[in-house]
Amino acid sequence: MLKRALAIISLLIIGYWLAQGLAGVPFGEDKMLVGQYYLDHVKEQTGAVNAVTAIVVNYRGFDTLGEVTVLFIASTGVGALLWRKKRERTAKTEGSIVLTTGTRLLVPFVMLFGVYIFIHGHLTPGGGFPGGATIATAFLLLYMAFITYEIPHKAFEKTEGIVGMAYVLVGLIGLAIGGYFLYDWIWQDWKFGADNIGRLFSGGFIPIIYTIIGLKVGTELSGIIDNMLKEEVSE
Amino acid sequence: MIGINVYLALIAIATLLSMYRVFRGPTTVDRLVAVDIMTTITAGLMVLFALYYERMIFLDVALVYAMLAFGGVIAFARYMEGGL
Amino acid sequence: MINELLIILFAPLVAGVIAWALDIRGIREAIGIIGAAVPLAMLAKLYSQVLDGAINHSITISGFTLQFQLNSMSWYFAAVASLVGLAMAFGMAVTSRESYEWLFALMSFTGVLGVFLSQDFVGFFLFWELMTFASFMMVLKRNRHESLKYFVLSVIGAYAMLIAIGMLYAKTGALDFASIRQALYLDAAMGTITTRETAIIFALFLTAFGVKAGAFPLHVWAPGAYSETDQSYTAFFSGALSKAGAYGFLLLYVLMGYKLYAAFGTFHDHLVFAYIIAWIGALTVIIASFLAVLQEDIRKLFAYSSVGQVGYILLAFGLGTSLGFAGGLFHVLSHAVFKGLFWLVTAAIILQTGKTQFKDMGGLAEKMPFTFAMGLIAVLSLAGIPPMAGFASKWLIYEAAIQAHMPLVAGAIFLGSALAFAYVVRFLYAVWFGQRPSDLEDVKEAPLPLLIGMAILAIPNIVFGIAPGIVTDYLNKMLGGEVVGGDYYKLVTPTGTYNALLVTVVLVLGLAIAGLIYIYGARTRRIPVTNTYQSGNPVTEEFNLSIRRNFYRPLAEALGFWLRYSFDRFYERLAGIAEDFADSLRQAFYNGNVQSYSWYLAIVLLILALWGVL
Amino acid sequence: MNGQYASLLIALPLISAFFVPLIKGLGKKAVKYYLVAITALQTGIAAWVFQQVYTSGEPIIVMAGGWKPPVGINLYIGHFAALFVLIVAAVSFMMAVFSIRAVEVEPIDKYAMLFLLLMLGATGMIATGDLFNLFVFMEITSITAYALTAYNKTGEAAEASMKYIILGGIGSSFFLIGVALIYGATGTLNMAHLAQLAGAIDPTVAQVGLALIVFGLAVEAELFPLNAWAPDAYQAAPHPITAMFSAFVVKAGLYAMARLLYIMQAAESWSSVLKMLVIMATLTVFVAEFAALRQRNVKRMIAYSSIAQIGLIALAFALGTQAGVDAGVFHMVNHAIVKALLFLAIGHVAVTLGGTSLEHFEGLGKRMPLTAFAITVGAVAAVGIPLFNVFWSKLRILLATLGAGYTWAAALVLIASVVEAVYYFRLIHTMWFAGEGGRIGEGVAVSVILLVLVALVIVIGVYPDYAWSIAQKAGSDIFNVAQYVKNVPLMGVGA
Amino acid sequence: MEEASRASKFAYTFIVLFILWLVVTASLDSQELVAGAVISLIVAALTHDVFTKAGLANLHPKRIAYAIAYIPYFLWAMIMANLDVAYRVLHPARPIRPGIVKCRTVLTSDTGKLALANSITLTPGTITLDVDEEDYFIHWIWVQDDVLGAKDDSEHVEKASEAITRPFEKFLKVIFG
Amino acid sequence: MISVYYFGAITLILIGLYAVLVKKNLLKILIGLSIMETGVNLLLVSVGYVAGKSAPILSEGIGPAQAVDPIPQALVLTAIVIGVATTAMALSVAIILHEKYGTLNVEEIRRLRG
Amino acid sequence: MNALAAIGEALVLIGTFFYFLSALGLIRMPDVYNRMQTSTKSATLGSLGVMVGVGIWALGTDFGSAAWLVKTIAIATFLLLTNPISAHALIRAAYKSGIPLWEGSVVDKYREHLEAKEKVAEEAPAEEGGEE
Ligand code: NA
Ligand code: NA
Repeated sequence: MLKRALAIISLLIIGYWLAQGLAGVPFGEDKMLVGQYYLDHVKEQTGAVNAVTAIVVNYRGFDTLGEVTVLFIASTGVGALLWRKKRERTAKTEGSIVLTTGTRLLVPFVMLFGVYIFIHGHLTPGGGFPGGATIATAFLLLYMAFITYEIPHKAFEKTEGIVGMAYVLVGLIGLAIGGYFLYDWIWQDWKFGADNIGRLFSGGFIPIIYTIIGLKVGTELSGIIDNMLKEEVSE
Repeated sequence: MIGINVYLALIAIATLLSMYRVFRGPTTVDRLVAVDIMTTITAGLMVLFALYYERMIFLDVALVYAMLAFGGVIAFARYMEGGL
Repeated sequence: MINELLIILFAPLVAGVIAWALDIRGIREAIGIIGAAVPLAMLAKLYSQVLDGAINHSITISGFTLQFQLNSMSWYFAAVASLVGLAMAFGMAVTSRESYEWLFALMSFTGVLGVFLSQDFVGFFLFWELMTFASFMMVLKRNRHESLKYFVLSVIGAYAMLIAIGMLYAKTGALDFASIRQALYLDAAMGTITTRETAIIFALFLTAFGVKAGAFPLHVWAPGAYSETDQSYTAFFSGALSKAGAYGFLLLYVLMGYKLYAAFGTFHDHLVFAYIIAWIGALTVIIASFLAVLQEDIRKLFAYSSVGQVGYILLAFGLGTSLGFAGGLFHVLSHAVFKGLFWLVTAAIILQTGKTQFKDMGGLAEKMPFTFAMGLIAVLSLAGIPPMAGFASKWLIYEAAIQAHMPLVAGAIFLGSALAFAYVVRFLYAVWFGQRPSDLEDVKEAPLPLLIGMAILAIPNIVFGIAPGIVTDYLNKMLGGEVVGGDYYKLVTPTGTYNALLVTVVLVLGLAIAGLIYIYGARTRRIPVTNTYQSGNPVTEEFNLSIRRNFYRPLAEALGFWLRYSFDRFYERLAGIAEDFADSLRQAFYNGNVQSYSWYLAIVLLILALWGVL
Repeated sequence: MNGQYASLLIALPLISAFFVPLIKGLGKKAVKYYLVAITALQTGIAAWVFQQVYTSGEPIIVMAGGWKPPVGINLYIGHFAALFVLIVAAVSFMMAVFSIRAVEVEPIDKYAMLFLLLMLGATGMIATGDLFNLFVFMEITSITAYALTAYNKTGEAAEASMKYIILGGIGSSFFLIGVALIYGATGTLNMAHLAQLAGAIDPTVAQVGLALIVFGLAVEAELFPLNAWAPDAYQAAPHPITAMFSAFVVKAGLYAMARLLYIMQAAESWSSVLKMLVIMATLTVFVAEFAALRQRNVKRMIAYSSIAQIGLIALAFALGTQAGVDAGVFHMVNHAIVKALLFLAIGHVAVTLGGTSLEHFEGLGKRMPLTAFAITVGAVAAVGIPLFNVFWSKLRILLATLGAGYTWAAALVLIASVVEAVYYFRLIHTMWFAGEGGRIGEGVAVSVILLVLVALVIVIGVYPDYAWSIAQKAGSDIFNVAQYVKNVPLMGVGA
Repeated sequence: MEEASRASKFAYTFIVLFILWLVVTASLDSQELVAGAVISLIVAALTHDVFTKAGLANLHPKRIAYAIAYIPYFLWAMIMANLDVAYRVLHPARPIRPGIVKCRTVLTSDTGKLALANSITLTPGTITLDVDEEDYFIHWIWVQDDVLGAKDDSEHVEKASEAITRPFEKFLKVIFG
Repeated sequence: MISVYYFGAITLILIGLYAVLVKKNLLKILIGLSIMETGVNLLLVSVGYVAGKSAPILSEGIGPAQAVDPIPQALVLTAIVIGVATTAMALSVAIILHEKYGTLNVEEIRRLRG
Repeated sequence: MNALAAIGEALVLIGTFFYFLSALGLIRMPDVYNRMQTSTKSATLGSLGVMVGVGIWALGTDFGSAAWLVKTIAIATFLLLTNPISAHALIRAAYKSGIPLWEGSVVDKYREHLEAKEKVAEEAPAEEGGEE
């Protein structure tokens, strides 16, 4: 009880302190500096209308490469930690026909929508991560509905690796062509899609990278789900 | 024109009531049901926001949200049912 | 081109590394001895040059400029150390069995030389640490507990010095002696360094040098460390390393003397800071001498004796007069040669008998005549019996104390001498004379290299005893004036005259008498030792007061009250408390509960918040 | 060659990590040798970058996507980064070699991936010139570290990892709040740009933001009392990983802290943040050394020692003087070598003899003389004995500390050093003068690495000038913010 | 129902997905159409086996016509259901008499059963608790008197099915079989 | 005067931290961490909000002058993924812990100490 | 203000009202089964109203297009398909996790069904054993 009281008092003081700091960063006021630059130049410099996407994939490409890496680490790490000689699902109850049938019907659509999300990343609020997460949701549903379901592990792992390499390769191609790692030669050199900004085939290499990320995130999250749902069984 | 405030008020009340059930329980499934309702309401709210901000692209967000929430609720429900 | 100073400095170390790496018996000894001989040879070669003017050399390492200088003072100390070092090498050729010892012994040799030659604090500290570390490694091998005691105290001293250096550096911006000296000289007038800061620096330096010199109450490491290593090495350890501490006290005068005077002033016409040093020396002399008397182990006896003898040096330096310095400096030499000699003799005894306790010995004079002769020279010198070097230096110190009007200090010298006499007599009788235990019948004379080592140290005892003027002449040059008058054989001070030559003549007679005592005395005293002091009481181990066993027990009982207060035990307690503290700290803080750990984070945030909010 | 190729430092570990799933079919051995090959290649690239930077004297500014800062994220590979990236790569290479012998727990392919990504994370943290990108690389590093800490899958490993995750999670969250505040106050994330704008930040925002950022990084940099995760993680992680933690992972956090501190130099309340850090750093040294004193588990003991040394570096950085920063960098280098040596040797003992408790070290001098010798050199160096590398940097740090007027800090550090000497020498005594045993084969590869590290310790100890001149250059890289800002080709944005 | 050929299933899946793509993008931009076709092809290739058993047979005009007719019918039922719910929620006495009843369906296809279950769940006071072969277990908020008064199990099933499943089955039987 | 969003963000952060400081169950602590992360993310986006401006997607009539700051949104995307990754790691560690210690009470998971 | 907008707004109003009802049901009903009865349906219908309402309303604005309606209907349809599935999964979870029916419940055919099944399952292994 004392501990709780102490915690609350401490936290209130810390909160007050944070609030004091935040008071110097007034809410809703324009504090943009670099942000405004992005808004002013995003279309002409990247061919994307979604400034967030342009920042994520293009201007701050290193962040995103890192982000992809983080998820890869999680997938690898979970795989490493939960690795056992033999592991199986241990769910006891079968999904009812309502769930299994619903899943059958939904899975293609969920996947399609996942792809839609990452393909349109430069135009809509989507992107590789929500897209990938949506795809993983399709696999999650399969796991939930069918207690014996398993993703094709080898294929998934290889996909993970290959698309990851593809991302880095895209960056290295940029280095070779434009002299900079992650240089968007599709937009900068080719000006591909310059005449139809706002339509699907635009945005330089953003859709390519988002496709890569989408696939990667989808496979990784699915792999994590797979790992989490299995338990060691004695042989 | 009744104005956005009425909808928002209704939605806010609904959310608060659901929140009450989330905290109150008493069973885990009760909380889950409340969460499920909240996600549905939130999806509606997102659609409303799309209209309010006059951005159609926000509709996609609502759909993604609905999908992810569905997956989550199913997973929890299956967990409660007897392990995953 | 390799500078001569660097050769002096690093010849031992390089030899040590080679000897260690080769590790071939015979060759390693040869290399070791050569390495140890090089400094002495080079110093001899540079003797006249040094008298003409200092030899300088500096190297820049890691952004620090290390300045070395061979001037009259550093030459003197280096020469003393090198002499003992060479003797040590000869001794070790017999007593040491592992290349490990060669490495560290010679490393400490380099360390000592570095301390004497450095003209800046970085080099000084570097070599100081090297010397400490190497000597520690020599002890670690035999006895972990004693070595750690030594090391911890040494390191505390070294770090105290480091803080003092840092403070000086922060105040003066310099690390080299010349600049610091200059800056402090100027500061004495301006007083930007407060008295408090000066006091702290002074205290830190006192601690640093006091530990190394074995000054009371920081001497507690010495008995253990001196005895728990190869005794040939102890010759160097006690003969040369402890001089680094003494040298430090001199350095205090050189660098800070004026500032210290300005900061603390005088007390009864005596410099306050010097007064402190003098009393530290006097206390060290008395306490260490008392304790030496009470020892039952040869090594322990000489260990305490060493502590006491260095006390003389400090006492002399603490007098703050030219004559005091001369006496102290002379005693640096004498103590090095007679105590080095003692240790080599001890090494020989232990090597040949395997014993260290008085109770296990006796009658060795017959079996090891040359060693005995050497031991006798050492005894005479230590006890301050003319015409040995030890007498000359003690006499000078005594004269200086009288001249400085410090009768109490002079009394300490006197008392110290009396006690020294008491314990050397015991050594003389218990080891060399009297009945020989049956298991010592097969003891042989010490091997030749060891004897050479002894000879190297015995000769100066006699030469500088008969002709102390050689030394005082040099010291006069060093101190820049006619501090001690007279000629080669005669020392003249404002209060007295000592004619060594005359005394030598007397001594010849004395020696003859000693010879008679030896020849006849040893034969007529063939009675069971245990019967000697029976006095009608049943003989029990406890009250068995022979010269070999508990000889000074009544003294110990008389001093019982004081002996209960042991700084040694005090430090041990302190160390124990520190370890317990460490344990509790560890268990309490790193308690394994991640929630506690989260609380630590929250508390830090809270502190940050409070500090921000308030 | 184009300096932009320095981006290979990031690209290579990434692409090779992604490649592992494709070769895992070739077996455990193949994966391990692959790891060695990649880290060797990375070392080569790092050496090339090092050579470029140190011969030209100019930093390499890698601009991802070709965007000039602050619009794009730039890597700033100046004297410090060039040096440290090389250390990261070289230590990784050594530990990759050691892993061949030391790591048997499955799945090796995942181990190899995580290993490479740990190296990547630290490299990125050191190289990046962007505040948020730093966060990303920091998370890469720490999440990899979480995974690797638990890699052995024992209860202890999981426990250690759990502690690491919870404390690291709190730290990174608050770090991010700090980033949000600083960003909100300046509108930029580029470090050089931030340095320019720092003076104009509202004092309260600057104080809260900077304090939070330092707080977050201090968790990573294991400063007292935020370091409770560290001994456990060090103890539980696979031996090669422990060496990497100590040699560069934690240091990357420490560097980041120093870099941001000096970047924000112009902010008000800067000096009070420094004071806070001095206190924390000093306590880190003090507490850690005492905690190591009676350890029976040698790996844990060395872990505490490592923490203490990190505290010493932090202290040097927190002094706010050029002398301090230079000394800190120098100590970083020395400590990296010594701790790589010690953890490698101790791991080697553990792998060979089956444990790291003190009993395993009895008679080590007779059983594994070379390893024992290496540990001895490492220990003697760590204590700060002259003619060994650490002496110079420790001395520099102490002089700098005293020079900055923190006498109490120096005194506490020195007291702690006495304690350090005691436990290290006890260990030495245990190895050489206690216990018996017959000789055991020590393995060529590990022995060679140990000898190389020993040689480095002694060479720098005897001839520190080169290392010191490098440390000085690297130190000014951190300290001289004006030069840093000048080196970054900032483009004008906004009005 | 017979399991359809692979090609048929694939074609059916592709068509459905492409239509969904059109709906989701809500655009007739040529670029979207091209991308949609490609993506639908890929997703269909991966999922057609999961998605359908009947394949193109599902696109029989009669089925589609019934499906279209079912929409208003169902929506109406659903609105009624909600008014009923509103009544129960808002009524101060909270008039409920819940229980789990058992119905039997004539539907055979999985999709049909799903549609029935969902329809039941969304309409008057009923939620499908479980489906076991042809048996539906339904939580009913107001168990009707005749069901409650049933003499035996078969009468119970008959009465319950009458009240709950029959109204939908008329359509669903045609649409899904 | 601080906005409701800031207030909400801080509240979430504090609630999360409270859970970490008080709850004994590891899963609850991890949930606390997640809540904290959510709060931080909310804070981050809130910082970029500009009153009266719309999402920084320059279509449907929104120009550079009508959009809010895009940077915080980009950052939050990354931060969210990082949070997910951390949570995934934490959960697998929790699984091992449960396997080895048979409990998720953090007071009982303390073999490593001192 | 045009007709489409008005219809749309009306639908939105109805939809949000059903949201409110749904949440109210969560509070008012005595146990989890009955809570589900009242809230799932209302929430789904509410969403239908809100979403389609928004679609129609958008048609009546200057920025709106048919795409709005198509998309909103798509979302509504998705919810119409998934909400009953989640409701089903939840009520099944409630039952299988052992939450008892409300004390006022009048019949439980499912329990009988499960018990019968269990009996069969208990006998089955014995038979198998006999055959082998
Ligand atoms: Na998400
Ligand atoms: Na739902």
